Amino acid sequence: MRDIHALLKQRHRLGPLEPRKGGLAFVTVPRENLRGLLLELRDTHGFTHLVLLTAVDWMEDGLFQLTYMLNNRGRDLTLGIRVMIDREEAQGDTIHDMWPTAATYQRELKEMFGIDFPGSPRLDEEFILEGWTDLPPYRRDFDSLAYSQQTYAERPGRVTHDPREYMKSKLYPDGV
Amino acid sequence: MSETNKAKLTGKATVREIFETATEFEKVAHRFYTELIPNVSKDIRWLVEELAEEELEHVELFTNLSKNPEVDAIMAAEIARPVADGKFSDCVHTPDLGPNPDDQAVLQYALMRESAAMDQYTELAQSTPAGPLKDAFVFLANEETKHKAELEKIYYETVHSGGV
Amino acid sequence: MGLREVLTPFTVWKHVFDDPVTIKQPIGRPAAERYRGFHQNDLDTCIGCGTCEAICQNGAIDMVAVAGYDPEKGNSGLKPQIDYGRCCWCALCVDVCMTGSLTMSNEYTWVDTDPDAFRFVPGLEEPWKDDEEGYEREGKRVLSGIERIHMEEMEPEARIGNFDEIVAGYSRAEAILEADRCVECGLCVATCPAHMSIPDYIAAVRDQDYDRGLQLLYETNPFSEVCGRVCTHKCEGSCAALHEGDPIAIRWLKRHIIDEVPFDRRIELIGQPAEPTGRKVAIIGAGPAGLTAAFDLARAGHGVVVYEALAHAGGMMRYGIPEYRLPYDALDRDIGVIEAMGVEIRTNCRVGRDVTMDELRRDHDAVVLTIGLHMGRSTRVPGTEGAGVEKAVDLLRRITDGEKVPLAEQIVVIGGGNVAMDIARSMARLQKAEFGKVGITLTALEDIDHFLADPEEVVESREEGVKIFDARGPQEVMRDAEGKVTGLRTWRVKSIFDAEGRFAPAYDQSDERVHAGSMVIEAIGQAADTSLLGAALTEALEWNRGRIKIDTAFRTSEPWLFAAGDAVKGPDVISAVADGHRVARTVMEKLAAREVAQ
Amino acid sequence: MFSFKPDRSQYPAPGPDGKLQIDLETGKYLKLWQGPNHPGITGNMSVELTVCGDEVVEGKTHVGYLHRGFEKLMERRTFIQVFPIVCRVCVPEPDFNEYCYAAAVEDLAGIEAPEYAQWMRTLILEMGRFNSYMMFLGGIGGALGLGITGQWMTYVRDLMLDRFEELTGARIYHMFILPGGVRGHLPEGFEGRMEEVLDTAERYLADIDRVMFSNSVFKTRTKGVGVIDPALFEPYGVTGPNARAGGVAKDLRKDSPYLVYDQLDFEVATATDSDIFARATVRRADVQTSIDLIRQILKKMPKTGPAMAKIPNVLHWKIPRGETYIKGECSRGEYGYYLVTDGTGYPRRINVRGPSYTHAMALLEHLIPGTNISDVAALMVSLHTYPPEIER
Repeated sequence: MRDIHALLKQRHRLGPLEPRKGGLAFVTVPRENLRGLLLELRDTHGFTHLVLLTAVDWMEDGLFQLTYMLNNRGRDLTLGIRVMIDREEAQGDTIHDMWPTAATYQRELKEMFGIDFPGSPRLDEEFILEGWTDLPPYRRDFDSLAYSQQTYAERPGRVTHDPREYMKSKLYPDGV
Repeated sequence: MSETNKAKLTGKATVREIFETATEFEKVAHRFYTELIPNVSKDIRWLVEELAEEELEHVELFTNLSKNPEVDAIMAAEIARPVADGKFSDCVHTPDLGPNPDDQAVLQYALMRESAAMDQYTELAQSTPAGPLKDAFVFLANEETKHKAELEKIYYETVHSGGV
Repeated sequence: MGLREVLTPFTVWKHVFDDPVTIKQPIGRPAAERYRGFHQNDLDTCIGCGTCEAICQNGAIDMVAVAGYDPEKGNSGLKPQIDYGRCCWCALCVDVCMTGSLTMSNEYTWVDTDPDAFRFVPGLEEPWKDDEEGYEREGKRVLSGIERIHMEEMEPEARIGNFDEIVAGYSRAEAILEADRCVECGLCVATCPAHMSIPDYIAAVRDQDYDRGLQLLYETNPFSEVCGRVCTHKCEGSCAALHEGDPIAIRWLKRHIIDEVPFDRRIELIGQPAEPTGRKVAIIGAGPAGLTAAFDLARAGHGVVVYEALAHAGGMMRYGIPEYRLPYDALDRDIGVIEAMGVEIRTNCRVGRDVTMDELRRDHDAVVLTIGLHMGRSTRVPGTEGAGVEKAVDLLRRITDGEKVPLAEQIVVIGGGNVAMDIARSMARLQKAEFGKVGITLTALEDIDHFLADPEEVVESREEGVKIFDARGPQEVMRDAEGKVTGLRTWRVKSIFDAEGRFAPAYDQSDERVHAGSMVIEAIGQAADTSLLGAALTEALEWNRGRIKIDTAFRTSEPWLFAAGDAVKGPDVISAVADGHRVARTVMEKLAAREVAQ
Repeated sequence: MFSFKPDRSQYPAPGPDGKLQIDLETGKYLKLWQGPNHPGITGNMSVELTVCGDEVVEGKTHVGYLHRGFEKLMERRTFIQVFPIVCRVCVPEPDFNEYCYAAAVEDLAGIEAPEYAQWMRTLILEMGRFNSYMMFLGGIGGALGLGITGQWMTYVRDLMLDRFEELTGARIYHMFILPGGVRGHLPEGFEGRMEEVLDTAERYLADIDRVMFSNSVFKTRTKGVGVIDPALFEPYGVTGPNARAGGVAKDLRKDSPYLVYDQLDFEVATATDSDIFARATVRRADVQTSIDLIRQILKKMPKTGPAMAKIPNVLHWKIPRGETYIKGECSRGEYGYYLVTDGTGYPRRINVRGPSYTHAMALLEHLIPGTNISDVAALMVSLHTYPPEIER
């Protein structure tokens, strides 16, 4: 993996290689360099298998991380490629022409995170959710607990006690 | 050698002798504790007051017994003199605990006294013929045993404390 | 397509005569032995720590009160109630259970038309509550740590010749690991006399937020240097972790926090006291109760003067506890913070000699009496009068003052409490320095399992060469013709308490022993020296079985006088701290209500 | 060999770009929903078919019927609290979720599961694979009207569930593979009872060979049908038996050995035709591999040893910032967990990579046009898809 990283580092402005166990490593690349990097990895370095494409919401930093996981089966190498994009104007570049199956991932990212991939087929068709009008639910600012509390009724009659507070109320109610 | 000590050698005593010694034992103790109350510091006065009160009950018990014709009828009878009698009889004398005894001194004296009384009454309870007097000794034996246990607890709490 | 391919499938017609493989009565089919079915809970073992509730990712567990189970030391009395509409049968609650009381039956079929029937407290009346089969975790608890992180201590050989502190204190890495074991149930808080926020300050250690940790400590205790070292740590005796492993080292973690925050930073974090109120309070005795009260009162803006008879503040923390357990500079830091709050401590000022109670009463809005127990008790067995017999508290005080104390090559100590251990180990150090070897015999009424001293004190004493003879009742201090002490004669104690737990020592007089030694030290108990009150005040005050009578708010029968600490309550530093807070609160309520009589 | 030759004489004329202009108003096209409740569908999903005559001209996969937002739920749970819910992502083969999640947590937390646990995990995964194949072999017969295979395979699967029950304490959601190791050891006499199950399984599988794989109807309806051009494997992310049936021996147990697979002897079964029949035979061979592996594991695994590594107190387990991807070869292909941590006590993001995500979406939609309506069920089942791993 280090050899490939050394080779591509300058050309595609790669960040430092972050190796993990086995043949797994992660690297960050600027959005403009993503396409060129993917093409070269796929066509020249045997990373023909798109394992997954997903996003991570770094809400505090105002960023989405797109993770493109590529695999070279022959050398047992897996590379996680990170692209950081602006969270407000969330937009990525479609790669469905390189891997048709990427269209599914991009459709999901649009629906669940609100990340746009202009040009990706059937991007706006409902995928998993039907008639969803709230925030894209996999964004960190969508509160699933609040949603569930608003949407579903709790069964009545439940009450619990914190052991520490309960003991205080029974054994030393005025604090001494 | 006092009369009682002489009699001790015989191994026998009349009920009257025993009865009088016991009555005196309780009276002396009551008087001693009562007189001690003003001489001890207020912080230990509770102890002396409690002891005086207990002894008073016993004095009253003997006073009532002496008026009982059934008891009077056996006064001349002879019974075995208890082994503990010597120690018991010594307690008839007013002790010298000094002008301002502290709690530990009072407790140690009281414990010694209760111990003697317990032994004495326990034996008497066995040797006295059935009747109100025997009942009284049984009662007293139990009382003194309880008192002794109570005093030992107080002793432990008072003296063996604060050792952390 | 060959004929064979058409006919072969028909060979399976052979199964037509097979017995059916289905079960006729699926309801009632017994499940496997370790099947995770409805829960079982041994209610007598369950301590209501709520760890099961904390781990449940479904929110299926509520901690509820159950008739017949009341809160007590180390047990909240609460029991888990499980809502089977939510339970996913993962059994994490079983795995995390601190006592092992919670298990599962292998019962999984149950029909009921009432949905609320499926929400109940396991262990009460389900038909399977005593079934043997069902899921139990294999082996010991693995979801939280069992073993305490080792505390580095000086080896016996290294520590015996000096008074250097023995316990090293945790490093950050060690403290984090130890703090990690805490499950934050909070059962310990009720046990702590000062009700310190134990789980919260342990969390601060985990989070490496020592500033927060220090603030939490000071909310309930201005003596964390002291309590972090010598607290009787009863909290650890109610720790949920002790049921299957070591209790959390709460005391060491407290010390770790205070170790990590420099002195100046402590004062910064606590902040300045409130604006002066103009009210004045006198406190008699600069021990833990008095100084805690002083701290609280000063924080509230009241003027506080503490009168201390001895040369330094600290009371028994300084004059009773040896330096190897509590170095003086650690104590000085705790006191320094209190002084920084504006508390004036007048040392070498004995009330009754240098200033009278009447003067204190006249010059202050309230007087708080926190004089402790500084008078040693004697067994008063024959021979205790005269030279060669000492009282432990007197010796400890003189050692602290740097005096040369009487010493002998062979010493007998009477007593099985911490004071006895303190004097035995202190004298052992002096012997080692003077004679090059230790010669201490310690006798106690109690048998070794019922020693009042902390177990680690017993262990460390033995490590340092103290010979312990337990269950020995002192009968006489033996003296030779010249009156010199030659030893202590003892009888074996057959039993120390009667059936009702009352002190009633029974001796086996045939088992007599003389413990040789030319010095005997008595460490059996202490009393308060109340002579400072004077005859009139002693007479005016109400007493309760030898102690100044106080109410639950630490008021004496005199409206201007309050009392707290060992002299009225006891028995340890942390209790004195708790009392100090309480008496300060009462005084402040009085001051606020302007009820304090001049 | 039959092959489907649609009669396109009555079709509306294609548009200027050569593509079909599907207009339902013309009455020439019909929308047909296969699923979400249909015997010819795998689980709760549906395929929206547009048919012309008996030819399907377009197919769209619809999922979401089971969506519970697992990945989101995991973000709200502590690392230990995620453990009970991961298995629920996949009913027929839940253990891969447990393994991948546990291994991902271990990787980021720097924990090594003990050797015994590694063997036990491998055993559990092979038992799960076996069961998953039981559902496939029953399902593929069912999709073609061969009901008996479903009954037999359900029975054999049930016997294996009995072994799961006695080993893990549960039949379906085992919740046995904890981060740090596994929850327990083999029960007494487990090997013998397992052998009985494997014996029974082999007898029933022999019957399956006769009743299904040697069956002329089955062969006729599956050979040459639903062919996946191996050139599509990479663009469509095809893994597992679907790829192996096309001659590509993709198997992570060999390609990227995990757990104790490097200590086990086995061959990767492949076929060449890449049609429904080939995919079924590859899986049939794979069941045998699993049976052999279970026997091997029970023979080779250590008899004792700790089941769990020392893990931090799970009630406040925090994991430093980092990310990892743990994968394994499940019965349907590459299964993986992408775990991102941010230093708190909760996962920042967990993404479940299930093989059905690519197989049942882009690939299926690509394969469906031009098939006969009656072949759709067999085609779908032959891809062996489990919808929950698509919608999670």
